[in-house]
Amino acid sequence: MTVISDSSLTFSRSELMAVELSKRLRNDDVTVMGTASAIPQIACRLAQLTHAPDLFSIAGGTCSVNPHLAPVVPSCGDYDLLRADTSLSLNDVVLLEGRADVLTVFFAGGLQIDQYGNCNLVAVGDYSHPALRGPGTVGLPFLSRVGRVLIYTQSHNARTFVEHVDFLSGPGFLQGPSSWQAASLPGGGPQLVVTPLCTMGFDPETLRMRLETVHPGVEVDQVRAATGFELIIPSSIPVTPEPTAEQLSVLRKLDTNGLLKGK
Amino acid sequence: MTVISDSSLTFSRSELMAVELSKRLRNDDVTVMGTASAIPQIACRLAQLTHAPDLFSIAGGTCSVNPHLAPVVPSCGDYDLLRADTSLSLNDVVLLEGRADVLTVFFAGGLQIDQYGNCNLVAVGDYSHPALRGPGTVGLPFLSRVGRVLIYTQSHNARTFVEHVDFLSGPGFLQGPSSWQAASLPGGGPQLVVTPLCTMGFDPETLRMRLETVHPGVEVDQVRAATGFELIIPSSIPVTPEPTAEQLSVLRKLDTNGLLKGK
Amino acid sequence: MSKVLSLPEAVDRFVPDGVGLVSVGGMHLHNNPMALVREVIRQNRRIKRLLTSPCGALNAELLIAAGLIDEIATSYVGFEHIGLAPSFRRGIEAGSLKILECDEAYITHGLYAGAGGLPFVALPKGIEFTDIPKVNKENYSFTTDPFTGDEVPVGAPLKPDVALLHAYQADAQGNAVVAGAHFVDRYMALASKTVLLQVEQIVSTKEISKHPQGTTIPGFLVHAVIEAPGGCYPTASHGAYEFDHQAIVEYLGMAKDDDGAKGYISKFVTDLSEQEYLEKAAERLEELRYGSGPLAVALSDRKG
Amino acid sequence: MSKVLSLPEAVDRFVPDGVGLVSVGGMHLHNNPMALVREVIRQNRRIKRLLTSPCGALNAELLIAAGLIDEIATSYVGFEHIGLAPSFRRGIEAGSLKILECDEAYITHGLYAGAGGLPFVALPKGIEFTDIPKVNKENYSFTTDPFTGDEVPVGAPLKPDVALLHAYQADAQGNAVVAGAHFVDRYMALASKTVLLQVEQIVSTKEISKHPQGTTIPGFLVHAVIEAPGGCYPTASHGAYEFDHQAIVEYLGMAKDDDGAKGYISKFVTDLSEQEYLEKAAERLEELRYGSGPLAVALSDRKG
Repeated sequence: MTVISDSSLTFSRSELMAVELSKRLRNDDVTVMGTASAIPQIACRLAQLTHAPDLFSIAGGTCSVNPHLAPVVPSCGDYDLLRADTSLSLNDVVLLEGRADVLTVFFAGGLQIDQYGNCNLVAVGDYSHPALRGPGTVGLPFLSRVGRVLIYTQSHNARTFVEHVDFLSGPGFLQGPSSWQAASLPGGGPQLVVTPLCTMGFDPETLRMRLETVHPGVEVDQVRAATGFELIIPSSIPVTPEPTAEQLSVLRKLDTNGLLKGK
Repeated sequence: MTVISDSSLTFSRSELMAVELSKRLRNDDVTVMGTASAIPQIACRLAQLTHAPDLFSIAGGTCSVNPHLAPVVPSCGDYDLLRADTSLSLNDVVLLEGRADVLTVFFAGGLQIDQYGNCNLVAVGDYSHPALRGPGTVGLPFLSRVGRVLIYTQSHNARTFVEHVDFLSGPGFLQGPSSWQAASLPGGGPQLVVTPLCTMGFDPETLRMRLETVHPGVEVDQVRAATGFELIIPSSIPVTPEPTAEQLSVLRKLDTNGLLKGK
Repeated sequence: MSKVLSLPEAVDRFVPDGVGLVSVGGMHLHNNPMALVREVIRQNRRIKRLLTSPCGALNAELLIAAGLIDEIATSYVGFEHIGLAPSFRRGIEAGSLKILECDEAYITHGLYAGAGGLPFVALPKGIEFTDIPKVNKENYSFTTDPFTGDEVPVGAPLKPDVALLHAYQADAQGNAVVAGAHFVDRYMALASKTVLLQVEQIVSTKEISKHPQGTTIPGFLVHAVIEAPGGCYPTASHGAYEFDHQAIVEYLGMAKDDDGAKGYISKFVTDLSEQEYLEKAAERLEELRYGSGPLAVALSDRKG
Repeated sequence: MSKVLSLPEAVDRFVPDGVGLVSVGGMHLHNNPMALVREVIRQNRRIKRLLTSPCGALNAELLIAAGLIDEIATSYVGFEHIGLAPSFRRGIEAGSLKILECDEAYITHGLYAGAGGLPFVALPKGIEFTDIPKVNKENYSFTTDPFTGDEVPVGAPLKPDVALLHAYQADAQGNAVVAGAHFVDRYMALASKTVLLQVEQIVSTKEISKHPQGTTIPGFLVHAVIEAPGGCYPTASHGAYEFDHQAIVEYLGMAKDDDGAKGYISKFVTDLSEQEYLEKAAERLEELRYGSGPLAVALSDRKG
């Protein structure tokens, strides 16, 4: 249990991650999330209840839109998620995932994430004889089409953040600027990476990952050491703002199951 | 009002047509019908209530399966048709229409029908400057895929039954045996044509239309004169059996709106 | 953020004169978004191309009668058991209306492709034995099936600029309940850039979310919600009222030539506001309203 | 004609040993047709290829643990927030399980193509920038978009020989109600040659037709109806009961190696009849049953 408590507020790293994701959401966004999505689910509900009341959010398993659920549940396929504004079918959502003009935000992750934000949920090592077989890519190829990709992971270490993914299952900025431009994909690519240590963005020139903020109590060197590629580190790195009392209060009313608590 | 009444039974030509179609339906059939389908709708219900209780029948507009409706309604898109065993979506039915292994019977018709059972619902005359613009083909291209095509029309004259359709919008046996074999279509092609004058089948060798029965009170020469191509006429032509008292009784309980009455 | 607009505002804002591809919902005499159609006529907005569901009816016919359509993509326009569509028929016979000849499967799969960003859709075997792909090379073509090496027919994706649709209920955000058959309306909503939705009734989000499984059009697809009770008349509104057979017969009687059709348009559309039109129809609408029979009970959870 | 069969009869008749492509319904820990899966294991029927929904879980994992699967076509097998699927993972790492790597969009559109007799399906731009088409040339390929001249990615149609599915209710003819999320189960039913349907409850046709808009699987697609109350356990059955987190954790605890997984199979599947298994689970099932909260009320028309 890693609780950050260097202020009057006390919050978990997962709660901070949800708040950071939430802050990146806009009032006109339509977001989709997939498997095991407690953090983005809470981020979306938090945004709806604070600065983005008109945001639409799709739970990728049941495909319900704007589930009303509190407490938030860990499985994206839960029957209770059908208590919602609208029900789509999985087929509908897959259709919409073909369209960058409709869905604006997808929450992604990976067993491996590389410096260009490419994700791998398939296999670590040689594909034919993998050292670690992942669960599979589900909808990650859709990353290439959606408006903005927000990446989150609860593992910030050099096994997850690698120079090159062993298997590209969710396209980020591909092999960098020239390949990204040549592909002329409809999506805007990855915009943010949130981990238990920090938030990272992408340098507009090189499209490589760049440190943006370190979470309270985390050192820049700690992030550098936990990252398996050369992270761009600007000279001045602010500390990630702590969640406000209001954000924490709203979040905890949603998370009475304590999915994010103490993690 | 053309009522056939040369026996103790009195029935309309449309009622006889519905009964004749009904007799061609089997207990394991899955039938589909489209626009303005009172006759096939009643044929299917009649079959279900007599010799084919397990037959499934899809109303092509609402896409409900086995509508319970009595009285039968003239529009295939009617809200009341949703009172049924199952509801499919139009998209589901269009998908199934891609599959000859699932849907076994389609009821077809045309502004023009040629000797090979090809149908035309699009245009009579030159396509660019048609003498008569038809409503359009809707699902008729599906004729090439469905198990058995049953054609019905309330117009038996030389404008409807033509040597060649001016526009092929619903494939029958195409240009005859060699083109039909070369096409190797999944469907079984047209099997029956029912009109107010007679029933016709197709000669297995030439795939051309062949007179099967003439309705009570109709002369063979009358059929010949009303047909715009050389109809195959076997030496002996039976008279179409009159509907039984049971058939008429069931039919009229379904058709209390009198859609088939007196036509 | 409320998307509720008045009928004139919605059309004025989202249906520019000379708009590209407009899809109009409903099928046969059911769920035609006639309030929107009438308002497009009142505002005299020309439409380059009109796309119908597999079976268009009064929705397409009136726009053609008003002289607003350059070209129509359809697989059927007519009045089912009641008769042919006179203005559609005359327009094509006279050459004043162009047509992109389609079939039902292509319209349905083409909207699926448009909805999903699929570059095109491969079609089931059969259409190549008809004359349809020969006369519509813009929507139909052929390519190689790389799995078998066969040449197969394919259809272009359908991506309307604007969809004119009807639903039973919606909330102010555009989350909507389709009460009866969905026809291809939901796919039109998914495939179109801009969606105008007329509804019998606007209800609260709380009310609409009581039946999440019946609420199948999400608000984020919808740009304008127009409360138009009776707005499908004289066609049927599933869950609300039947179509008016005698009103269709009256139209067909008047529209026997172009002047007659224009006379109908003046008398029933342009000379009246939508409210005045519906006031005249009010008595018939009451007669056509669904009662409380078995279906009304079975589907009562769809009602307001 | 009744299609009702006992669980052993249905599997014996319709799942021959060495069957080609079997699709198994449900997604994540929801609506997995576990009674059918357990019976396939009891009868030791080898499956050449197993196709999951975009997210397989215990449905695929147990068949793999039992050593019955040669090759799996999937875009995910796992236990979501609870953990990875140990037998799936070990099988692929060891090379004993072959995989046709898929993504969610292909599985969904591929079933659509299979359902509709489409020769193949063109896929939205993007998949070609992943490594997936490189390692699965059987399901993914490229062809020319004749409308633009571009080379585009395409997927082969998915046409399972047999589908193993769960629904909430069915009548004896196989007309079935899916109570909650449909996932891709309906498309599996549409695309598969033979459909085996396990349900919580068999009801009369009269009962099922009270809710025609909720009855979305038509009987003509279904070959066997098996009454299996509790038959999704330990996964959830939408409308009936939640998944059993602790039972999944127990499986993951036992399945840390092949012997442990086999031990689980013996203890919970092959050493017991389905009835004996469910008798042991009865108490847990009662605890997991949905109460009468707002959703239960909202969806009450889906219940028996």
